[in-house]
Amino acid sequence: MSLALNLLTVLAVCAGAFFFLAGTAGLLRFPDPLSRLHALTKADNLGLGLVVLGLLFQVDGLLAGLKLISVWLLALLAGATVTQLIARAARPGGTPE
Amino acid sequence: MSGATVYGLCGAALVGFGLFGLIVHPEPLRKILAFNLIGGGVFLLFGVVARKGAARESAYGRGSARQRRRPERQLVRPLRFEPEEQRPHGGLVQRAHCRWTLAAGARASGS
Amino acid sequence: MVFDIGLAVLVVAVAAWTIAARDVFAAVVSFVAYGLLLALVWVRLAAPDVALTEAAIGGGLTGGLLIGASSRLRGIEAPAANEKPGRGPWLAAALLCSLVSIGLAMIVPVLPEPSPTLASQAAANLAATGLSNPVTAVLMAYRAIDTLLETVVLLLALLAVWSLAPDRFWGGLPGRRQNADPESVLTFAAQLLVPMGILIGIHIFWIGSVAPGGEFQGATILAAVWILAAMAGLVEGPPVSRQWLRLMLVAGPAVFFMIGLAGFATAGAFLAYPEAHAKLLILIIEVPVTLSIAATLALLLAGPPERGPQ
Amino acid sequence: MPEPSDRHAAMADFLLAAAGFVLTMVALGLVRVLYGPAAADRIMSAQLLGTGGIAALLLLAEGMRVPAGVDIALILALLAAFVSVAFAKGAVHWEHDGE
Repeated sequence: MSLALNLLTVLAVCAGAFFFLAGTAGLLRFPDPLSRLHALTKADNLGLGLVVLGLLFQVDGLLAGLKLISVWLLALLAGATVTQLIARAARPGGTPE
Repeated sequence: MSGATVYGLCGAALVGFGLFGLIVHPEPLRKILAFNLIGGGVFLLFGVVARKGAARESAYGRGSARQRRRPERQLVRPLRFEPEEQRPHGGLVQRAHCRWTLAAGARASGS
Repeated sequence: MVFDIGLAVLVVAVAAWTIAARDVFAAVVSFVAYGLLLALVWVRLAAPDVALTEAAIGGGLTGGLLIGASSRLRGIEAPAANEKPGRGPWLAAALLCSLVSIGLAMIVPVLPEPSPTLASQAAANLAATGLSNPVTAVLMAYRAIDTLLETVVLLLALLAVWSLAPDRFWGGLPGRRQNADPESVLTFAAQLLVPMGILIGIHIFWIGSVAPGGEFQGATILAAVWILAAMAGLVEGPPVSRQWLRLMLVAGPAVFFMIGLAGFATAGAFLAYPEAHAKLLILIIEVPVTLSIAATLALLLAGPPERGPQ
Repeated sequence: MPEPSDRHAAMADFLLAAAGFVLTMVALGLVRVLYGPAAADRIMSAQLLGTGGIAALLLLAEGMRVPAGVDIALILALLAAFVSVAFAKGAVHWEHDGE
């Protein structure tokens, strides 16, 4: 039982780490700001999401699990807002609001 | 060399960089940033001293991760629990004169 | 161990970049990164209380404060930027700072191990405070005088900021007008973030008695949430002349001070608590102190009054 | 069949290694802060550092058995939102009414 949970954790965390790798590669390699933004959101949403998912198999207690999930939700919300603001500013002639 | 020592060296380097920035940057905001770097480094040095006061075995880092039974008491707080001192006055909250080893961490936590 | 070395190198690299960056904006961004990495270092040093504070104040609040300051100071700083030191002083400074660093680094490995500590005493007297987090016990009982003075210092800092306001705006609204579009995504996000943030702030405040957390940390979160709501145009700061606002600002230090004075009668010393009621008294102090600190920090971030009272 | 304590130790080591990996990736992303060129790029890499830092912190805290790690991560996530918004607004000031 615990072995299976650990295995799931390892899988999910590895997948999350992969998305961080992808996000960084995109941030460094993509030519223009908008496509870099696209790469960044993958790392944000999926990378952290999968790490949180992996750690959920390890927590004991409902509150700790809820907190973990809210960490991800907060990061999602922040990421979505900021990418919108950046994208509008990065667009030629765009204004932030 | 323990993990705490590594961070102690890190703190020493931070103090140096911060001091350098404080001297060479003419802009006030850059000076404030540099000053904050010094502060971070000094606190880190204090934290390392406190950590050395708390470390039980030399097995810092890897060793502590190897202990399974949630060693919360020893791991989370840099405190040693030895019944060597008995409480002086029973009636009042003893306002112990915490020396800077403990106060360093606590000050950072409060300010 | 490898992890520790990597993290330490990363912290130093980010710090070096904060110093070396050409424009102030990049320096502020990397300073926030530095705060976040330091929080990780404190976790590694088994000091989650400090990590929590570093995350809240070092990274978050200071970052917001600095970014505001950098956009205000841009005009003023431009002339100062031309006063860069020449090569000679630059080298002398580099030499001096290397010597300081090397000196400190030589001390680190020869620190006594284990170093003298009062931790066992702090732990032994913990039961009398009714708290189970020794750090909170240090802040609220053993060294309560420091915490009291800190709340006063914050208040004085706010007065200093307010005193920068021009006469015609005195008593007016703090900070600049935020030009926020009520239809924008920021407004939507803020509407979700604000209730969540208030909940987290109260949670962090409340668990301070048993786990890392406490009034400063909770208050920081509440202040950040208020500023976020202001940036999104959801709230407009009260004019600084409002009576209730000023009462809120001084309530924390005042209650703290009065309970401290009462300590003379009930427990024989300033800021001493009778053991039976220690936890209750600490809680009575902490609630107004949290509100006062939150209001003070938020107003510090908002800046001096820049618009007349409406 | 390995002892349970060994397995947990292996898990702790794995989580620590994963935290190190994520942190390395994010540190590489920080190179964008150095090169910019636009303020938008800087905010992006700060954003990536925030998310990666939170992920590394969660992994580290679980590996070291520090229960307060989740609370620290919560604060970081909330304040990362706050700082990113402040950065995004500040950067706009920089690019539009500056230079």
